[in-house]
Amino acid sequence: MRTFKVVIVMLVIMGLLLTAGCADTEETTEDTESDMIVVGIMGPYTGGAAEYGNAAKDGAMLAFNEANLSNVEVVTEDTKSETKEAATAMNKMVSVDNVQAVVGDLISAATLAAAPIAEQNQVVLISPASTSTDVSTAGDYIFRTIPGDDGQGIFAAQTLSDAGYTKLALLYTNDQYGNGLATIITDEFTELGGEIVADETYEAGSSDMRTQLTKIKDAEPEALFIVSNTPDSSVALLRQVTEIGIDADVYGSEGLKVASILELGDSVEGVTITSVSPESEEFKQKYMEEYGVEPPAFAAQAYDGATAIIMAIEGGATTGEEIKDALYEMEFDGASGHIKFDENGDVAGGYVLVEVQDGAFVTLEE
Amino acid sequence: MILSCKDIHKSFGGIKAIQGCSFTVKKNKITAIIGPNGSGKTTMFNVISKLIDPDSGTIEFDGQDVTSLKDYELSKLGISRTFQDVKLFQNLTIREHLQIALSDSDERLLSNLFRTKDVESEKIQEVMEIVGLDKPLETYATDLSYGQRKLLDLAIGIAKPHSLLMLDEPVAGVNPRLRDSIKNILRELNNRGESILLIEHDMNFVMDLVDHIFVMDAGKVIAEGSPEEIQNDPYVLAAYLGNCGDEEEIECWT
Amino acid sequence: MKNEIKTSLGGKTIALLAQSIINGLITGSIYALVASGYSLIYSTNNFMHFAHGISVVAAGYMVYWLFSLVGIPFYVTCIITVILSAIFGLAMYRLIYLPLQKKGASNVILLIASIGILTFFQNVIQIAFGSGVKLVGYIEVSKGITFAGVTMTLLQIVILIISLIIFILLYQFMQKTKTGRNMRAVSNNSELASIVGINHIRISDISFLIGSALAGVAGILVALEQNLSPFMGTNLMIKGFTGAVIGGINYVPGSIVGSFLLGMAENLGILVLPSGYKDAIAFSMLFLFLLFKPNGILGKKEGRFDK
Amino acid sequence: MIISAYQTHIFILIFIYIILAVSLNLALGYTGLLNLGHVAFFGIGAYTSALLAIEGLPYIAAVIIAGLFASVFGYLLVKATDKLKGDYMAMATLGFSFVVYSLLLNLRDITRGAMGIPGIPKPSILGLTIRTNDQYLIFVMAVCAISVFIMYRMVNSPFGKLLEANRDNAVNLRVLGKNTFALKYKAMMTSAFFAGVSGSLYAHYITFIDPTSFYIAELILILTIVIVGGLASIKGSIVATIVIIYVPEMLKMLELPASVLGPVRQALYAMILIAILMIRPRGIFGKVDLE
Repeated sequence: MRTFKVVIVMLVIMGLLLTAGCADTEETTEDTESDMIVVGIMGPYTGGAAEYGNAAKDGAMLAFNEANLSNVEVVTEDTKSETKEAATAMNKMVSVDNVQAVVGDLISAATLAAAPIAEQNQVVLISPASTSTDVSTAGDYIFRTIPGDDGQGIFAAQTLSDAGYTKLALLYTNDQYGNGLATIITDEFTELGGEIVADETYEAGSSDMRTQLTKIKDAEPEALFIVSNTPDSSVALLRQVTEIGIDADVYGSEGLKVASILELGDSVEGVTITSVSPESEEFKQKYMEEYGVEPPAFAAQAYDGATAIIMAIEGGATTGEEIKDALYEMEFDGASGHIKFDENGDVAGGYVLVEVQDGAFVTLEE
Repeated sequence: MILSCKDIHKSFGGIKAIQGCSFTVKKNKITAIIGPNGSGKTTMFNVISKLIDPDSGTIEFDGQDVTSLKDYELSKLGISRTFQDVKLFQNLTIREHLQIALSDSDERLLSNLFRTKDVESEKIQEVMEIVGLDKPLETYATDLSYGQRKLLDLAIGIAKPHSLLMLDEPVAGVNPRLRDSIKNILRELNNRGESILLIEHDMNFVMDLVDHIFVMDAGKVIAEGSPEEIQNDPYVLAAYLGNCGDEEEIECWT
Repeated sequence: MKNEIKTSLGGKTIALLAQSIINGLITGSIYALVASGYSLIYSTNNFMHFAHGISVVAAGYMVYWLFSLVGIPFYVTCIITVILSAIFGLAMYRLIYLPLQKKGASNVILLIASIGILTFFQNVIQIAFGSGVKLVGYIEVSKGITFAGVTMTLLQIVILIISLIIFILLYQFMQKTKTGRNMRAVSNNSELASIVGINHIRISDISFLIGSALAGVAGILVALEQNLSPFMGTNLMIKGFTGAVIGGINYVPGSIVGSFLLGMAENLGILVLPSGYKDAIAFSMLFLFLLFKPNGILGKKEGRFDK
Repeated sequence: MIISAYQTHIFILIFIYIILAVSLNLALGYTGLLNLGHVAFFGIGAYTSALLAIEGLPYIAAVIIAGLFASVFGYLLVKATDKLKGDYMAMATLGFSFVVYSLLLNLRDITRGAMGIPGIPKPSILGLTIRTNDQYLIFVMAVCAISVFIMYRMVNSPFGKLLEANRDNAVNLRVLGKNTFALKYKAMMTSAFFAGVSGSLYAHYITFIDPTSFYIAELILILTIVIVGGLASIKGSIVATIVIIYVPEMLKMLELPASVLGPVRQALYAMILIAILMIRPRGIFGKVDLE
């Protein structure tokens, strides 16, 4: 008997919540009747990757504010870098807000969790930062404005090899991004005749890598390549590189390009980052005007993702499907470089080297 | 002979709680262990019911060496015991307590999934009448008074299938009226043929109840015999009662 | 030249080993600062105060705010921070834990409440200071001092010395003062302690005050040695907790020893194993210690049922 | 379908977490095992089922093996921690969660480590493939109903009373001739089995898993559900699952400036949690206390 009561209580509560939910959807359907196209932005705004998440959100918002389309409404969702939260946020935006396209998520795991939902509901998902090779094959509606790990990995290996290094040490975060990129660099660099003399990892978000660095120092590499995607770890480890006294030249991936590391002052001078092609001067100006800081990593990519959606809408697309079709057709020079989506929704992207000079990120000319 | 302990030793760290304790309990008799606090009575009880493993010595129950058995295995062989500080199952009802005591099949997970629970009600009624606990069966243990809990604990001990009933200070802290009725219950049980072993430090309570007494001190049995023999044993009197002055000799043990 | 200095030692060099031991000591001292306050609070209150991690983070941000933003002299900042941390800890006890205890909440409930507090303040800090990494910048980052092949920064030496001084003071306090003895009495046997007239709430007050003041010191040193982000509290707490358990969570000197041991084990362990196993080493130690030596290295015997 | 896809998604999560919470309550609330390793069973179930299904095993087999595999770990955990007192058992099982997480992360050959497992197939039962979320909702609802019913019968059976007796006073129960170790491992294995099943449901629903899905955040979530609902109350766990999963979603309906939206919501959530505990320190339907 008590089970029965429990079930009844449960159903009543669910019924109530259900009506609340339906009321919400009705409202949004009214919105669509008035020709509003809803676009979402999602990413980690709390948790270890929040700094990147907020940068990407700012970048995308910049594009929407500029375009100022009367028929576009923007909603944001926090995904805390968690896969379940990403799936929930995606579902919420799809059915409550009735979005047609979303800029997000950053972490590959979150993008991969949200992708099936976007795909099934015919909603475009453009990630500004997920570089996992798995994202390429996640579906027709899944795009990204950042080239995949293979692109950056090959570029990094090539650069290091061209610079004449033969002994390379790798230090990377033990997550999807770090492992993915490290594997490709290792393969490529050994193919080019180099040797990986140290292969060390650390937990994302940890701030003590001294022994990893000690092992690296002991291996006497000519260059050290760092893959990091949480700012606190980036700062901590660059600092410890100096403190431990590693003589090797320090290189790093995209994730190191975050304003916080500049606060380390002299010790990060000369750190070289393999960055996807730099944001255009124009974008840099706009971003600095709006937010008062240099655009951090992924801001330009998010801006371009948003721009691509805006262009599709301006071209008359109103549904996710139409936006998707428009995206495969379009080609433009965005803030992060030339954007043309291939059949996987990936961009080719160009890479450049960015060096820290006099406390600022300076793009090196090819 | 239902129970016999031979040369039990047990120490905790440096403290020797039991040092070579031996005694036997006869069938259909009430046997008491008396002795001052700290003499090792309760430790001995815990050793017999295997809550504590002895360092050395053997325990025989019903002619079988049970020294190496686990506590619950021994209990299944037919030892039932109560505790001095009654700790029941706070969140269970009287009925559930007695069902647990009576049932021998409730440990099976799958076969119990769809069983209705009300099977032992006759036996439950019977035990409740024996101990004279006049409370609705659905009362939770937390809602009972101390005396009622003592009775429920006794009822559980009786309900559990057993051939030896071990009671750890059954009347500690209860009022005189309840004390008398517990004494009567024990007599009644003995008349039905129960073998009972009890710990008590109140000599008056055991003198006209039990058949045989063991006196323990400092982890050893120092004397044994019928109540009369113990009362008149000069060794016991001299060594223990004598120390306490002339009056209130027995009370000083409490 | 370099190759001459190196002496082979199972494929590793002595310099590498020595440096790793030093790394272990530095890591251990940070863990120990977190663990000592944590286990002080645990020993007298017997519940897991996971919000201790946020006391450390809050102290770090306080330094950042007072010193880097407001511009109060550094030593004054430190004093204010330690005092405010102590008050912060006391407030948590008085406003959250004590009312819950008075309503008969069990220790598990208090654990959940402490996680709630941790989450709340993490987010408040993020709202106030943003999600970015903050550096206090009191000390310029530079290459450490190399001595006999081992590199250490001045700050790290200072941290080690400060931790040692604090641990000695703490030990003296626990052993020599009346309050300290009362605290030990409560942690040994709280029932008996209340029978002999020790006021449990007062002892808890003091343990939260001192424990959180220690968190304040830890926060200052973490802010100087590493950097600040709103979400670092969880990580610090997990490692501090692990160190405390290994050494004996109920006994402050034990938890300090355990933390150093943990720091050493992590750093020496990854000389042999791939560095991805760093956390795995810590957690396996935690698990194995609880199974086979639940009272830790120095803790009092109480983790297991007596048999 | 009459409900929106978002509602469907939330309901699916709720049903999955009901199984998870009720099964934790079985060990924690009813049996008195302070188990903070439940999230590890959840993860073991998810990984086992996902990997087997990708290998081509039928879904039914995968989910059952996932449950059984988790319950083997349940047995080992009880066996290992049997002699530990409450708090220490809590810490040891917390350590177990951490160890399992580290293993999922580092056994790359089996689990793909941090890369996670994408493209987990949707379940297919007796030739019927579950494609849409609406179908999945019906499926999890059925599994949830069966699981909760079994656990409900269990705690109300004579066996269940023994579990509660064990929580209240294990020594007393042993002198009544009950093998408390057997009781504990049976309870823990059942608990772990259902945690494994819910892990499988989770993996095949989200279709992507990685080790971070089975770490502290998740552990805190399920522990919170059980505590807020009340120990030894299945009803409490069900209601609390709905509340705890719904509150953050409700907070999403708040109009907040985008710059502080994440942290403000989480701070509010933490406040609501503390408030519930302050008002009802034993949880919404809890009567029972652990030592």
